[in-house]
Amino acid sequence: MARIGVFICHCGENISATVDVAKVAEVASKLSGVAFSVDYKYMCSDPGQTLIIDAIKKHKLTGIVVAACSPRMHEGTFRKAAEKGGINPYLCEMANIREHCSWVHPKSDETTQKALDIVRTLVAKVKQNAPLFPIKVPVTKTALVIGGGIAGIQAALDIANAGHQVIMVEKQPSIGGHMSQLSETFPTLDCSQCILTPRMVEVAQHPNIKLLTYAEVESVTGFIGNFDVKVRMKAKSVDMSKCTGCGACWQKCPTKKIPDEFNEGLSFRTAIYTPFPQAVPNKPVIDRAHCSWFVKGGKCGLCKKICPTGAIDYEAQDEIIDIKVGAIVTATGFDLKHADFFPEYGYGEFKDVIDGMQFERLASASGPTHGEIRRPSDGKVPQTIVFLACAGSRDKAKGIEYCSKICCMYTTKHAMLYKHKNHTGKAYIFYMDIRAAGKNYDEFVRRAIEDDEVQYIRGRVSRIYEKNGKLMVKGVDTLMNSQPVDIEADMVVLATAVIANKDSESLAQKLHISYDKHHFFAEAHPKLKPVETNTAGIMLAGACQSAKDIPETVSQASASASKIIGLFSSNELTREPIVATVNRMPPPQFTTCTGCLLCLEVCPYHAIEREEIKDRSGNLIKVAAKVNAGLCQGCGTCVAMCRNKSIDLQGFSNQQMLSEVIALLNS
Amino acid sequence: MSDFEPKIVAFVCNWCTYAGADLAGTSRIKYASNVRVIRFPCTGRIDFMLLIKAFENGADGIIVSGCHPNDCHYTSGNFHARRRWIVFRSLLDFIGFDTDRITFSWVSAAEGTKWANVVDEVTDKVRAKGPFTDFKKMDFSLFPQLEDETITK
Amino acid sequence: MKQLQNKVTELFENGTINLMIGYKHALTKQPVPCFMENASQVDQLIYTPECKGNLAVYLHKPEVKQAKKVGILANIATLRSIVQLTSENQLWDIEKTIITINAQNEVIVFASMEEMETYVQANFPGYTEEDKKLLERLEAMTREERWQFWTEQFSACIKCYACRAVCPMCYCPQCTVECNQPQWIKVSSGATGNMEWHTMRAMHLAGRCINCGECGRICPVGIPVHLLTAKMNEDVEKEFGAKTGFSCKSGYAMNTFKPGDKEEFIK
Amino acid sequence: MRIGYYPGCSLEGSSKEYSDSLLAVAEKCGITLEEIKGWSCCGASAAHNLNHDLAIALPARTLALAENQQFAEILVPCAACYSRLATSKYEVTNNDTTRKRMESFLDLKFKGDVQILSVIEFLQKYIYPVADKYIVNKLNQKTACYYGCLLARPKEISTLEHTENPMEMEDVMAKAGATPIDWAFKTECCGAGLSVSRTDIVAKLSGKIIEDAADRGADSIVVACPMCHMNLDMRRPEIKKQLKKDINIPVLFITQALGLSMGISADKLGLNKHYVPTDKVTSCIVKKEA
Repeated sequence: MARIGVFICHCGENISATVDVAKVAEVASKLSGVAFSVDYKYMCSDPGQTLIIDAIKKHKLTGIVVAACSPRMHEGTFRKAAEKGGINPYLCEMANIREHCSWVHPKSDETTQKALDIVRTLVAKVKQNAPLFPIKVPVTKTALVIGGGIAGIQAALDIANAGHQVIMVEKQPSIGGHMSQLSETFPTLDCSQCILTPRMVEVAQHPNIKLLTYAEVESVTGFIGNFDVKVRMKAKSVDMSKCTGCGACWQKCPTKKIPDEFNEGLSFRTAIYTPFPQAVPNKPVIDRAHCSWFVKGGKCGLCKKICPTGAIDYEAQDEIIDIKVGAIVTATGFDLKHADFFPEYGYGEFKDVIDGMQFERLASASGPTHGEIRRPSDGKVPQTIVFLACAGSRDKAKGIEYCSKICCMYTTKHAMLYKHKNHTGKAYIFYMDIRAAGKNYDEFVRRAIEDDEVQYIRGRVSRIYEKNGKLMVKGVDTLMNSQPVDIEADMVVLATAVIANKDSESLAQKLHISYDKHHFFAEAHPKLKPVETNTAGIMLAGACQSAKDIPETVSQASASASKIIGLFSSNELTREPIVATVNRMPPPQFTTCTGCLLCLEVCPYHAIEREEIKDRSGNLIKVAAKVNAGLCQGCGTCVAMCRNKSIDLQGFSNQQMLSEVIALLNS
Repeated sequence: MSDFEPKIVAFVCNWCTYAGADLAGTSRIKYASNVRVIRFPCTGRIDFMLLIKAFENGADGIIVSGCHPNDCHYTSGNFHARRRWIVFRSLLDFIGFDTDRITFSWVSAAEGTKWANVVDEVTDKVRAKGPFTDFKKMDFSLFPQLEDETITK
Repeated sequence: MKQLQNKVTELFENGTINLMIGYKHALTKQPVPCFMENASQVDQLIYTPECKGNLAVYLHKPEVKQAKKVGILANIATLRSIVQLTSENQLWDIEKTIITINAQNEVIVFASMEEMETYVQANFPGYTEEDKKLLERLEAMTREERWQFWTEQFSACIKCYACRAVCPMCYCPQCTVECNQPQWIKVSSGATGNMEWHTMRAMHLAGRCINCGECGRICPVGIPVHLLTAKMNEDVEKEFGAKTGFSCKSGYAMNTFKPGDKEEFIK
Repeated sequence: MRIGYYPGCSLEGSSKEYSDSLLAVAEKCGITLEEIKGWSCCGASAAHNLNHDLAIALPARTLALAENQQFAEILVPCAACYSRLATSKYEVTNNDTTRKRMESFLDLKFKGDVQILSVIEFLQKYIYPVADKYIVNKLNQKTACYYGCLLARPKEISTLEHTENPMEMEDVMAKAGATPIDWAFKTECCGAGLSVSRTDIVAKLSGKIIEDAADRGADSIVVACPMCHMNLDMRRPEIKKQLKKDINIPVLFITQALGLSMGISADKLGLNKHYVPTDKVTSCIVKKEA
């Protein structure tokens, strides 16, 4: 038999001014199952809480209802008091007679009646409450960082410096990502590689970081604190333990005409290669798609002959390794919209129409022109460059409605770098709006306009065509009465849209995280959970979530790292026990669950799994749903959808909710 | 019948509408005292059977309210709920149930005023309709000799 | 008929099946379900346009499951049921050999689920004229008239649950109506409780019912309960573009959503 | 399959040769075009500047008639008419309120299931696949394919692959044995709507088009719009004044060019109706090698 205690709070006069609290206490004492009822001035005060604790002990209460303010305010307080009184904290419910009653209705019998109804409803609920215990999940204190660009590097270093293990997976032969390709960075114009490469080396040398390059995530199972990840180590064809990185192999490799990805196709590389001189690790891999040994079936073999340490291994195979991690940072970066997207701009057809990343390589001291801005077609220094600050972005007709965010700033930087190198040259920028909101950003743009005399033209370009050896840029100047503008240019740079990586969708599916219609990964909440994903334990960093510049990327990476460091700060993860459960019963029934598994789809957290029940000889005899308490967030959508009530939600069970409805309407 | 005061039961989610009703309280916005709130974690948790049970137990009107689309604390519970309500409401209408007695709304944690307005409007609407007796009449339709007054008092 | 019997005999003899579910003539000449365990019983097997019963309901029975290798003579409704049940992860534990007779009176033994799915999609049935008329008639009524209509209907219900027993989609080992912790619906028959039962049944079948109409046909007191599920299906298809019993992989309309789902009643 | 034919006003008057050549090519390929009974003006160039309802209602009327006459597809060769009809269909099928309004104005029901074909889509779908059978001549010249501003725009209604750089006319002309050139002005405006009121603007805009085609060595310009044709062909004296040079590239309708490749006579195709002499075009033609 339930022995419920009811505690009516006056809240000073906040409640007692409109509700007859004494009457509520009196009527409540007569409710079935109520063993004790009292009203008091301030239940949340120390004496108030002591009153509750003593009453629980003295009257051997099995549950309590505190009729006071909103549970969103003091549920925690009174649950702790209940625990101190010696009962399970989840046997305490709050009846909200302040926000929902005394504050919104005048002093009257109706208001007192409403308070009574609320109390009766919660008494009915608490009688059905079961003791609940926080869920403990063990935590593997190793983080997986997917992607070795600046986002991944920052997150990895932060986590590793906090003393935890990190495994970094990078699909390219070297870490560094897009930032390693950049020339100078806005708004300070400091050299990108100068600030990045020390960080790359730090990652490689950090005792807590294990670096897996030329590797990709194959599959992810498990849940927060306990992920099992399979990683594909692509065959490098070079034994990393033997290779010294002397470079003899790639200097002698006869296959020399492969467009160099690092230089965005503006130069060539060999089939055995390191992507760039400062690569980490600075050891080559063989690009099997181009190497004659693989393409022509055993021809050549020069690198093997020449290698002084015998590190070349043509027989190497892809390898799958298993790792266990407790949390994951997804930092897979972005891509740029390419080639045939702009037939009207002649991209891909006119050699001197290039994209922003190609310009970075031209402007970079380590690039194909050693930092001199020379046009790709004939190597001449262009006298007029036109920059298109919005090429594809913010254009519904092109299917990309969003702003790529970084283009305004890097285009300004490009124009500035060009002007610094060619004082007599002319630089024009076509733009839609100048979006320079950031520390020292607008000042940077003003400098380009005022000091470096970059010509900004507000308007879009309809077509680029070649005429008499010049690139004719046809645009409009919307600030000059929409006059058509025709510019004869030597080179055109398109700030093409930032887009999600082409394999982001498949990675999202492996990780069970959501993504938006443009395939950028989705954060758990746009304002309050901007680095978490919907899957607990998986964080986002950098441009894989949305277009971002370096400072923003680094901030988010550090934020992700701090979330993970927080998670790793204890050996176990404690979670609220407000979770769904699938009922279990003795064989042969096992459960009333039909195993239709229609609930798998409904769960926003992928917390419901297929469970196979087998007999002693291992034969599958039943399939049922199973809730992973580590992932469940307790929304209860599956509960309302389950046809035969096989799933229930602890804390908001069917029995509790129906009891509330019935008690509320039957005095 | 003029002094009839309807019983309104509100099924609300914890994160938006419950918080919105809290805000109405902290802002001291006055509204009809006919409403009684039952708190759910999410509109996705609200079983359609509970609505029927409420009417069976004497509710005259029901409010179902949660987070606006795209604002769900659990991302998509309200979207699932919306689908459920679309078919449920159509089914009720098909069996001739007066769906005007159920009001669905989105009330965010910032919309204390909207909450008060929804409660007032629903209370007025249901008060004008009079008590809900369809279920009771239905049960007694097995015994046609009983007159209506004996049932509804 | 001979062709069908020969085919089934062959299936028994080459060990493809050890149980066949089909139809036979009852004494009244009505087709009724029959279960054959060996080739010697095959001569009673018939197939006529009157064979409307949905045999998929038997695929859940433990006796059938024990047989493991099961042949089933399926009309289009049965085929749709099998598709829907497969999408609900239900028939994984039996080996099914599915046989149907097409419009040209040819016997088809489906080689794979995909093949059956293609056949179902090509021969996808609409609502019967009779049901369409009834639905229209009900929709044309005023709300009060509809309430009156269904009140009378539900009052007659004796809660025998024949509608549940005959439905291939009602396969829960324990139905909510039997759930007593808490008890959602009163055990005894009473109009409100009956109404709750039928409303719940319709909701649970929304987006899953394959419109075979068996529940309405079987009702001993003649309540057209199949109209409730038919109405639900009409809604689900109209509002969410989902077809039931159409594809083994197509999802369930009620466990998914679109951010742009349209309604006009949420304020 | 019955294809409805909507000539529109231009093809009945100033651009009769467009209609003649189109019908001749269709006939050659065994395709019958059936004129929509009771069609009316599409309202182009004027209505949409004055009255939005009227601009939707005029084409909607024709669409409803086509539906009633049970055409699954209708061919609308004039680019301006095409744009108006397609726009009207888009508005009416995507907006219930508009549809209801139009139905009440016109007292006609509207399902919105008639497919509207521009001349390019028609050639692509019906002529291109069978053309090899009927083509006997090789045009043997460099030609600039000119789309104008309406055929590929706006994105919402256009079915061409690239709004800003369509290639569909080039495919057809290559089949006819011409060499399509790559040029810069294929989707620029000719000044159509101002043809009568502001010939100076027309001369400037059309002048650039003609000049670029000439600079890139085109022997002919091929168009698919009566307005474009008029401006590029008839306004040469004004263009000459503007450019301060005389450019005499002939301008053909794509159907005329195709007709020539099919061996249809220049007279039947109405080549004699042009201002700029077309000898340059016909003189290049050679017999197709077997």
